[in-house]
This record gives sequence, C-alpha cells and structure tokens, in this order.
Amino acid sequence: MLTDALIAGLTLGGMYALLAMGLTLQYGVARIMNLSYGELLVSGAFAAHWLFTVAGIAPLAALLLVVPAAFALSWLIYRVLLTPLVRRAPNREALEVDTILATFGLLFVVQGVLLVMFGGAYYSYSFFAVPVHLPGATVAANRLLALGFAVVVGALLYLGLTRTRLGTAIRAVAVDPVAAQLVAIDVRVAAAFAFALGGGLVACGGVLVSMFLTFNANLGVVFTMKALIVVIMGGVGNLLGALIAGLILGLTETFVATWIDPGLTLAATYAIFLVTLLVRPQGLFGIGRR
Amino acid sequence: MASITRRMAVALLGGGLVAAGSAAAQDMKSVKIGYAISKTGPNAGGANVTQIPNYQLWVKEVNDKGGLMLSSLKRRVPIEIVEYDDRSNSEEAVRAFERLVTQDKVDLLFPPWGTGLNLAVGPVFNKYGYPQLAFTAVTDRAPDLGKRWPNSFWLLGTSAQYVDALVGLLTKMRADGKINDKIAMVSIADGFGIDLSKAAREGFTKAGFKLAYDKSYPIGTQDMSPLIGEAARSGADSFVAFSYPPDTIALTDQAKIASFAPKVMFLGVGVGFPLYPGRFGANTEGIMSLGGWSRDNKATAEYREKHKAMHKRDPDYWGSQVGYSSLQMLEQAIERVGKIDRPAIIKELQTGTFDTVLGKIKLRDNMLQEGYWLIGQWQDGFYTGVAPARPGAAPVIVPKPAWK
Amino acid sequence: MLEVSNLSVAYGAHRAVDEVSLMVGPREIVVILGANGSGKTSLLKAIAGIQPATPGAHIALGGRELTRLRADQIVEAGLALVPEGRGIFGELSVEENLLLGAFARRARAGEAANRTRVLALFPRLRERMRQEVRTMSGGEQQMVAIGRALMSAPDILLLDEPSLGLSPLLCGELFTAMTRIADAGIGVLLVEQNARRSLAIADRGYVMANGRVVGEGQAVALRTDPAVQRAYLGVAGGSG
Amino acid sequence: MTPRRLIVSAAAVVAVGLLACVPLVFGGYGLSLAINLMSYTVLATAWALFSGPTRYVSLATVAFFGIGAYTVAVFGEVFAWPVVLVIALAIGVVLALIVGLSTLRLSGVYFVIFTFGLAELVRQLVTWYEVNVTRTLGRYVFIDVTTAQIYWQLLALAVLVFIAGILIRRSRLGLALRVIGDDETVARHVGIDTTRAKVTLFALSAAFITVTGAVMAPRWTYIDPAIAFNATVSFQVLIMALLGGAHRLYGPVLGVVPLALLFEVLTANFPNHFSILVGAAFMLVVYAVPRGVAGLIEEGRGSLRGPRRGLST
Amino acid sequence: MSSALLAVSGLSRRFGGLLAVDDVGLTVEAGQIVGLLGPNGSGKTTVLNLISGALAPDSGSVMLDGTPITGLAPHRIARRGVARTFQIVRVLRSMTCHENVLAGTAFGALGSWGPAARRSADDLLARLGLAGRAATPASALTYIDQKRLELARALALAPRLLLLDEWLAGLNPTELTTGIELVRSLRDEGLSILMVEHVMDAIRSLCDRCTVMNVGRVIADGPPDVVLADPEVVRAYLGSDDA
Repeated sequence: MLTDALIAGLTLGGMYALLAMGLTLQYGVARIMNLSYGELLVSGAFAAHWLFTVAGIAPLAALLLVVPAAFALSWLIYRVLLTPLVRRAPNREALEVDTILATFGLLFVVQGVLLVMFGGAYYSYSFFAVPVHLPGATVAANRLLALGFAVVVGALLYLGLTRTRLGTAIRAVAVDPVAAQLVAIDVRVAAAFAFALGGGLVACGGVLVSMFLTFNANLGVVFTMKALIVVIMGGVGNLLGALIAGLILGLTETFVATWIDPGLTLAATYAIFLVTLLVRPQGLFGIGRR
Repeated sequence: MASITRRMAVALLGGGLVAAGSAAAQDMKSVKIGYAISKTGPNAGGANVTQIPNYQLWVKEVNDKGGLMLSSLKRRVPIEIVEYDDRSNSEEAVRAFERLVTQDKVDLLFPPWGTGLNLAVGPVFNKYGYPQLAFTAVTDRAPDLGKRWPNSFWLLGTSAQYVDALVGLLTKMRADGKINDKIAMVSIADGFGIDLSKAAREGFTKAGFKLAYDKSYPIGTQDMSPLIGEAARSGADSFVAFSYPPDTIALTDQAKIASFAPKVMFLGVGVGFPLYPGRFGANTEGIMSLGGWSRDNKATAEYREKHKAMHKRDPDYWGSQVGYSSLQMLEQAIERVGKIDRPAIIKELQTGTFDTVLGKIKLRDNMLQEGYWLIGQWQDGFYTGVAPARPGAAPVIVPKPAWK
Repeated sequence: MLEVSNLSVAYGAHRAVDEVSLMVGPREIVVILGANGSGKTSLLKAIAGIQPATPGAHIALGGRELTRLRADQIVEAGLALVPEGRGIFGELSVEENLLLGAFARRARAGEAANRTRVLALFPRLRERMRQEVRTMSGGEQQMVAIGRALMSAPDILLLDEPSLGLSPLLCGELFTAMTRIADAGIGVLLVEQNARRSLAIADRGYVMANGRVVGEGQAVALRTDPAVQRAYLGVAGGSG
Repeated sequence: MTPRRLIVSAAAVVAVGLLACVPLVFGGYGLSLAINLMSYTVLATAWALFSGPTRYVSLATVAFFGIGAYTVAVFGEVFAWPVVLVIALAIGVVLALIVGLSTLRLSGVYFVIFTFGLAELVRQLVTWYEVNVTRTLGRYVFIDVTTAQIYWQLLALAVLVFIAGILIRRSRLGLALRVIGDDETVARHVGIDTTRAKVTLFALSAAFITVTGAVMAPRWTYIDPAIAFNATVSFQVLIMALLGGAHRLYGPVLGVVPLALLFEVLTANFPNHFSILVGAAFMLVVYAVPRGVAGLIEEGRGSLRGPRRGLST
Repeated sequence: MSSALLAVSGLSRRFGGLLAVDDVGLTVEAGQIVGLLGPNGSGKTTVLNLISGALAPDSGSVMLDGTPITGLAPHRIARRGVARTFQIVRVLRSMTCHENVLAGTAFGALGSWGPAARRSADDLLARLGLAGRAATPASALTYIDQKRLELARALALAPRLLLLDEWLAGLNPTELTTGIELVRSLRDEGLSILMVEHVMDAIRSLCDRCTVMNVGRVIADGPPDVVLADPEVVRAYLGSDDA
C-alpha cells in the first residue's frame, strides 16, 4: 500500500513537474507571467489527439512535430505580442501586471479558437495505456513515461542552464536584464528563446498528458493554476525546484487520498502551497528578491 | 354601470390582449426560440454532448418540414433560433434568459445545461410563464419544483429513482449468489455525485449491503489510482462511482491498469458518451451506468442514425434521447394547441400523451415517470437498458468480463 | 580610441546631457567631474547603448561607428561599462559572472589569458570563485564587476562611481587597479566623486555642469585650477 | 465647502436619485443588466479600495463573494434578511482578518497566487464540509426578494463604498496606504503600523465584497460551491478595476461600464466567437490604454501623476 | 552609562551561518554625533537595522533613554523618536515632496494631522532648501534633492535620535560642505545622531565619538582622532595611504 501510494504519487508529481517547467522558464527567465500557458498545453493535447486519430501518428512521433511548432508559435507570440510590453515597461512589476492582462486576453483568444475548431466536448484517446508491474505497484506506462520525461527533460535543462555559457547567459537575463546587455547578451533574443523553449516544453507536456487525461477546450485554466502553484512553490525560475515541488504535490495528493480522504486532496494541495508561501515566501528553492 | 365586476374587467383586458396577440400572430414569420447554454466553462463538455446537438437536430428537422404547424394560422411557421453562451455562470444565465424574454421577445425557451443552471433560471421561466423542459437536471427536489413552478418539467427524475433501480439489481444478484454484500462507492463532490451517493448510502444500507469503501473526491482530480487501490483492497464485489465524464474515463483507465475487475462496475456520467466506447472498445463490456437504450426500438435507432448523420457522432445513451423526446413533446404540444399560447402549451405538456423516440410518454407531476431506462449496461457494443424491469430489458451480465 | 561628439540625452523636455564631445585614447585614464545631476551617468549610459541618445550624436570606437548599435553589439565592438550600482548578477557565482563577461565573441579567444589577468589584478576573487556574488562585501562585488567587464577584452572601459560606498582601504586598492588596467593598454573613462584621488591617477579630465562640458584639460592642470579646487576638491582639504 | 465641491456633491445626489429610479423604468433584462453593472461597480471599487493604494493585487474576491452567497444559502430561510446580511458581513470580516494577518507580508505575484489559492481552498473546504458533514451539496434559496430590491441594495452598497473611499482618502489611513504602496519599508520607518493599516483596509474591502455576494445570492435559487466560488468573478473584477484605473476612486467604474457592456454586446451577438473577440478586445485595451481609463482622463487634463495601471512603482 | 540616549549592549544577529553582528555595544549621549565606521560588510547597516527595528536581534538589548526598545516593530520605534535614512536613498516616488514629508509628520512622535501638520511639512521643506518643490513628484528630484527630501521626512517624525546611513555618500565637495553644516546644525538643536559614514572629512569635523566595527565586532571606540590613529583601525579599515 505504501509503495503503491508512493509510486502513484511520484507519477502524478512527475506530471505536475512536467507541466510546470515551461512556466518556470517563461516566468523566471523571460519574465512573462503567462496566463495563457494552460491553453497552449491543451492545444498540444488537441494536436496529439488530432494527429493520432486522423493522421494515425503516434503521440511520441507527434512530439517531433508539435514541440517545434509550439516553439515557433511561442517565439512569434513573444516577438509580436510581448516585446512591445517588455519595451515599454519601466520595471518588473509593471511588466508583470501588463503581461498578466495581455496573456489573459490571449487565453481567451486561444480558447476561442479551440472552441471553434473542436467545440466544447471532451476528448480522449488511448495510447500506451498498458500496465507496468513494478515491485509493489502497477502503473500505467503512459503515466510512467510522463514521469520519465519530466526527470530527463528537467535534468537536461538543469545541466544546460548551469553548465553551459548559453544557459548561464539565460539565467543572467533572469537576474538582471539590463546588466545582461553589458556582457554582450542580446536580451531580446535570449528572452524570446526562453519563452519559446517554455512554449515547447508545455506543448510536450500537453502531448504526453493527452495519452491519459480527458480534456476539452475549457481545461486550460486548471493546468495554468497547477503549474503556477508548482512554479511558485519550487521557486521562480528554478527547474529542480519545479521538479521537487511537483513531486511533493503529487505525493501529498496520493497520500491524502489514500490515508485521509480523497475529498481533501485539492484542499491539501492548496494548504501545502499556502503554508510554503507563508514560511518561505520565495518558494522552496527561490532566492528572496527585493 | 359602476358595477362592472373585477372578473369582467379582467376578461375585457384579457380579450384585448388576446386580440392584440392574434393580430401580431397573423403576420408571424417565424417562431422564435431562444436558449443560453454553456458553450464555454466547466459545463461545456456536457452541454456539447447531450444538449446542443439535439437542439440543432430538432430545429433542422422541423424547419425541413417547413416549420411548426400552427393550426390557428393554417400554415407552417419556421423556427428561428437565438442562442447565447452563459459561460457556465449562474448570473450570466439569469441575465441571458431575461434578455431572451424581454429584449429578443422569443416565443419559447430551451433550458440550459445542468442542475444548477436549470434551477438558477427557474424563476425567470416561471415569472414569464415559459415551459421549462429540463432534461439534464437530476434533483431530489424535482417533485416540489414541479409544484412550485408548474411550468417546469424535470425529465431525468430524482436520484432516488436511479438508486432504487440499482439497489434492486444488486439485491437480485446477491440473492443469486453472484456477488458478495460489500460495495465500494466513490462519488464526485458536486451536486450530482452527492445527491446520488446520499440516496445510495441509504438504499444500500437498507438493503443489507455493507459499504466497504465510501469516499468523495473533488472535481478536477487527475489521478484515480488511490481510489481504485482502496476500492480493490476493500474486498467489495461491486464498484459504484457517481462520476463526471473525465473521472469516469480516468476510473476506467485506472481500473484496467490496476487489473481491478469487480464483478459489478457501475460508473457515472460519460459511460453513455460516444467517446467512451471509442476509447475503450471491447473493454466496455459489462460496465453499467445511468440511462440506457432499447436495442429493438426502431424509433431510437432511427434517431441515432439521424444524429450521427448530422453531427458525425453518436448521441449519448442517457440524456440525449430524453432530450430529443422532450423536444418532440414540445412540438406536439404546440401543434395540438395550434398557436404560441404558452399557458395552453404548458397545460398540454402536463396532461397530454406524446409519441417520442422513447415510446409513448405521459408526464405525471411534471416528471417523466416511466418509459425510459434508469440503468443500462454495455453489452456486445450496445448500451442496453437493464432496469427498470419492463419490456425490452436485457438480463444483466454478471460478473463483468475480465479486462482485455 | 573612443570619440564622442554632439551627444545629447533627453528625458522628456529635460536635457540631461547636452551636446557633449569627448575622447579617450588607449592607455589613457580620463575622469569626468561634475556635481550630482550634471549628467555624468546618463552620458556613460548613452555611450554604452543602454540609454538612447538624441539623433545627431556620433560615437566611434577605433573609427567604427557605435551610434546605432544595441548595447550588446557595443560590448562586442570593444566597449565595456561598469554601471552605477555595479550591475553584477548577484544570484550567480563569481565564476559564472566572469564566464558571462567573456560572452562576447571577441573575448572568446583570449578568455584564459584575460582570466589570469583579472585574477592577478584581484587576487581575492580567486578564493571566492564559487561564492554567490550577492553574499560578498561591497568592495568584492566591485572587483567582480570590474573583472567581469575586463573579461570582455574591451578596448575602452567605462566606470561609473566605482568607489561609491567603499571603505578608504578598498578605495585605495581600486584606484591602484585602475592604473594597472590602463597600463595594460585599455582606455579608461571614469566618473568619480572622489576628485582628489581620481585626478591623481588620471591623465586628462572633463568637467560637466548641467549636462554640458564646461572645462577640460590635463589632470595636472585641473588639480591646480582654482575653480576646480573650489568646486570639487573641497576646502576641508585634510586627509587621513 | 467650496463651490466646486458643492456642485460635485449635488451632482452625486442627483445621480444616485436617478439611478434609484432605474427599476421603475426598466424591467426584466434592463434591470438585470443594471444589477450586473451595479454589482461589479461595488466589487471593483471595493477591490480597488484596498488594492489600488497598496498595490497588492488580490484574487480572493470570489472567496468573500462566495462566502456572502453561501451564508445566504445556509441562513437565508432561517433568519430575517438584515440578520443574514449581518452574519455574512461578520464571517467575511473575520476571514479577512485571519487572512490579512497571516498573508499581508507576501508581496507581488506571491500575494496574487496566494489569494487565488485561498479562494480555491475555501471552496474545497466548503465542499468537503457539505459533502461529509451535511451530506448535501447545493442548497436552495427561496427568499422573497424582488429583483428591484436587489438592485436597490446594490445601489446602497455602491453609495457606501464611495463614501468610504472618500473618507479614507482624506484620512491619515489614506496617506498611510499610499506610503505603503510606494515603499513599505519607508512606511514602517515613518511610524506607520503597516499591518494594521493593510488589514483594516483588506477587511473593509472584504466586507463590501461579502455583502455583495449575499445580496446577489437570491437571484440564483440554487447555490453550490462551484457557483458561489466561480473564479471568473475574481478575474473579471481585477480586469475591470485595472482597465478603469485602480489608483482613483472613480477609476474602477470607468472600467466596469465599458467592459460589462462590451461583454454583453459580444455575448449577445457572437455567442460562438465570444472568447476570441473578448480576448482580442482585451489585448487591444492593454496595448492602447496602458494607464487605464482614469489615466486617459488625467492625460487629457494634463496631469500625469498616477502611476501606470495604479500598480507599478 | 544610564544617562545615554541610546545604549546598545551585547547585540548579536546571525544570517544563516554568518554572524553579521557579534556582541556589539555602543552608546550615543544626548546631543552627540557618533560615527559608526568600518569596512564594507562589517555589519554597520545591520546595526542600524537592529536599532530601528527593521531586523530583530538574536540577543542583546537596545535602550532608548532608559527604556528598552529591543525587537519592537519599526513603527513603534519610529514613534518613540528614532528616525532614519537609507543607504540607497528611498523617497516615495509617486507622491509629492509635500506628501513625502507629511508622511513623517502624520505618523511620527507627534502624529499631527490637518493644517498644522501641513504647515510644519512646508517649514521642513524650506529648511532643507526644497521650498519651491512642495508640489513636485519626488521621482522628479535630482539625487541630492532626494537625499534632502529623505532627511526632511526623517526630521518630520520629530525624532530624538537620527540614524543616518551614508547620507553624505555620493556628494561632491561643495555639496558635502553644505551637508556637514546641516548635520551640525541639527546636533546644535539638540538632536542626537548616529551616522554610518565613509567620508573621513565629515567624520573628523562632525563626530564627538566614533565606534569602528570589523567583521561584526567593535574594534575601537572613542574620540575620532584617537580611534582613527588606532593601529588596528588603520590596518582593517583605513589602509596605509589615504592620499
């Protein structure tokens, strides 16, 4: 029963972490509080669904199409819609408010397009839904795959951001965009790259979760909020933080569901989140700003 | 002359109104029907499967015939539709229906989706005297509501009806020695799940069943493995879930992954949705839920074909046919009255007998009392009605076959 | 050789910098003196490209026009600024700050040599390589800032009030370091409040008031100029 | 009283008098629309009462609004209407005090997300309580309050919230809040009890929001947590107040009226493309009206003192 | 020294593993200017933060005129008569100069409000040479004027003790002379001042006493000429050539 809950919690947490990594890049590095984040995730899920049911392309192969497309789309969004806001913002707070408002608008636009294309109905398909027998527990292969992706992608990104000059440059942009220019970093390109990378990541998450979650065009906000909670719990801009916060949330949910009451899982999530914020306002692994 | 009685005055006034109304009716170009429904928001998933397709199908069919036959005009009058999105929000819904009645001056209204919104707009329907044929609301207050708002009709009935039918089935299986007396029950923490689980708790206990596991889970729960794990460990032969579509699918998925194959597997909304067999194929065999269809009912089969032709997908197996039937009832009531006289239409709906895809229907206490399936089961790729016991009821398959 | 002519910076109607011209040669230390609000910081920012200049300005480095370039391209062209408040990446380590200093393509080839030079200049950074910069003292942070700027292999280094907030001891070390930087062939343009010390190490100086250059000359001459003495060297002339 | 102030006061009295006549002139839909405008006016103005000067962006609006509505669902048929409103008010204020004391040291986006989480937490807890303790989810509210009465109550609330706003602005508390909004550290060091000032305002703002929820509840007959704690309310209030300009007392109204009417027109005419159009309109507003409508008016008058969106430093 | 206006003893504060302030004691007699010196990172600003209540000490006590104020909230300490300025100047940017000063008047020791408060705010602006700037937004001021405004706001609290954190830093010699005169005149009016400062000229000409810190500890304390000649102070702080 313990291993069962543990493994279920880890897979759920892995999914949360996967969902949050893109946002931590977009918010932590590109400084865009992207409220339309979940919509892009749902778009990824729809794309995978469409490719699978209509074109017969397996979701894992679909990643090769969807992720670059989402990367390109996000790049475009950043350059066309967000650059003017970045340029006119006198400081970080003003940019935060402006981007919250602008991406809130974007949320409706994307959702509206999805509604026109797919309607409001639920979508679901089955792929890789085979049981994997682990010692002490049985899990769905597709969920395990999502966990694996979260760990691998998280580790790769972490290494990339800390061990390479380019990655360090991206973190420098997060710390101080003005000073970053003074070491010859083209901040516009670096921020756009981080934002687009975040977009690619979230679409990847969308494709993966579409294999086991039932979704419709209205579900984006749910994912945005979950991702936000993970990002803030883990510390903004901190990939490992997102991974660990995701796992903590996942474990909390399954433990509460198993031993206390499934009715309190979401309440427990929020309670943990709120307590974390109160004890460590900068998140588990964040650095206090201001 | 000072002794004109109040009754006379009312009659005079009324006459004047009727005269004015019929003058307008003479050049009536269309029958305006309005509705606000959740095209967006959390309700959209349900509204898009069970409700909107039926509205579109019925309107198209009637207009293809030339419209509603209004004998007072001696001609058919086509239907014109005004539709809004209530965004799954009660206040939006109330205002949208107010707008439909007072601004768009529609002749009739279609109901919104779900228990909450149907109740929210109930006072508006009632205040302006429009018939409200709610077919996606399950509430224990249905009998009271029918009395409080005589213009309202609650076609899906009460949770007690469904639970009674389910308890009946399970009791018989136990008597036949096919299942033990333990039941594992989970329910969504929403009006639907709570009403049904409350009734079920009482019903099961009274019938001598033991609830080995009994929990609710919040809307938006993304992982069902703890629930399924606990249910499997509870030793119950019967698993009952009063769930919403995403959870219904997740529960099925997880049960399959965990190789949890209870002898009775009863799930909530979504089992009858077209995407369910699309997703699980042969694995649906033996799964039970609310609603159900008659395999040998020609009208039903015909409706199914029409729906499929228009929307490129099947209707759902629970609310859809009830919904379509309610529209047929409305059509027949209007044509019998012969004009858009709402009090008369309401009266006809209360008392008349109607010919629908469900068969002959007569409402009692503003509710659909019989003639439709409460419990159904996937049998050989068809979601067939198994309870209540009436002609056409298929024998229940127990135990549910193992997962493939 | 940095040549600036006709440079103006405007905030709305207010002209913070008004048609300034100046030049800095290789191996030369040039100091800009002026009261607070006389436009010195805006001038440096405009040269470095993080503050837009009004049209008509000319900024050239070794004959190459910098005027239309972005800040990052200007660094690439060989001009580095250590801004007021240091502008270091507080949440990154010393090592990472220096690594980023060499982000410019021009700096890659000589990165190792530059690093050796910076560490020779500021030996105490060597033992702090893995430390997060924000946890270091003000003086050490200033060393990181200057070191990072030097890592981009600049031809010209701009320093905005580097001694602000430093103790007298560190201040002394800093001015010594500046001399050694110039000796290595880099032109240094310095904005300083500490006129006495900066004129002591400078070759030439400019005096700014209300956004304009109102005086210039050899450092030796400025040191003895009565007007400069009165305004910038103070009357309470004692020293420790 | 200066003549100008006299004129403004007289105009305000006349305006309130005219607004009070709305239910006598418009019925049905017109009144519904007026209720919508009036309720969002109270909500957005009350929101800006706290968030405008302090620059704490709260998404907890619906937590308080929902509590108001739910109180009516629970006690609506038990007590007389004024008693119900007082109970709602008390619960709202108590929650605001608890939340305020524990959370107001968070800043920026952390506070935003915290308040959003709070609304969800309250919703989850109410749900859990109803499911496991009362075993009913979804309560029926059959109270004899007419639509016109709802409107008048909202109008009264609107008048009160404006009076409160004016009084605060002129008071020492108002100055304290603006100092906090600019620099909280400085505020503390000039002797301002920042916690008390913020919590007082937060509770006052929450009180108005809670009572608005209570007043609106009888319109829906049926209340469950999903209806009462619908997060879109929080977002809508935020957006309206920011569009109008949260740094002015009259700012939020300038956002409420155009946005509510825009939503109305779009939802009536483009039910299938509502989302796209609203989103596009929204983004247009962000790009074209960066300082809120109040900011536009100030620009027109040539004064540029208000900060962008009343939130930035 | 029970007669001291400010008496700090045994003050310690730890940040994580770092002991930023270690058993610090110092006093400010009524009507004195005391200089708090030391290398960067030696804990001077932390001491000011501990006195003004921005931080709570781990141990030790702070007495103001014989009453303990240790660990009180900053607003309480401010109301008891301790005003401060900040190392990096902090004005209320979106408010006018007048409102900036009014913020001090309204919540300080006097807590006055209304016409009298507005008058005294205007008087203070005039005193610091900002007479014509009452309606100007603080953000539009130059650096030196912002420093003046910040001091005016601190004085508006009607403090008994003024904490200046590098208030003279960044001023050119002319401005410095004016600044020194201003601080001296405040002392002459009976205000006690504790100032963190690197400008030696100011220290020599203003301070009655100096306390020097290094790595969180007090290494010297006494009259300026004695302290500044102390070999340990020279080694740790001044350096051998302060040319």
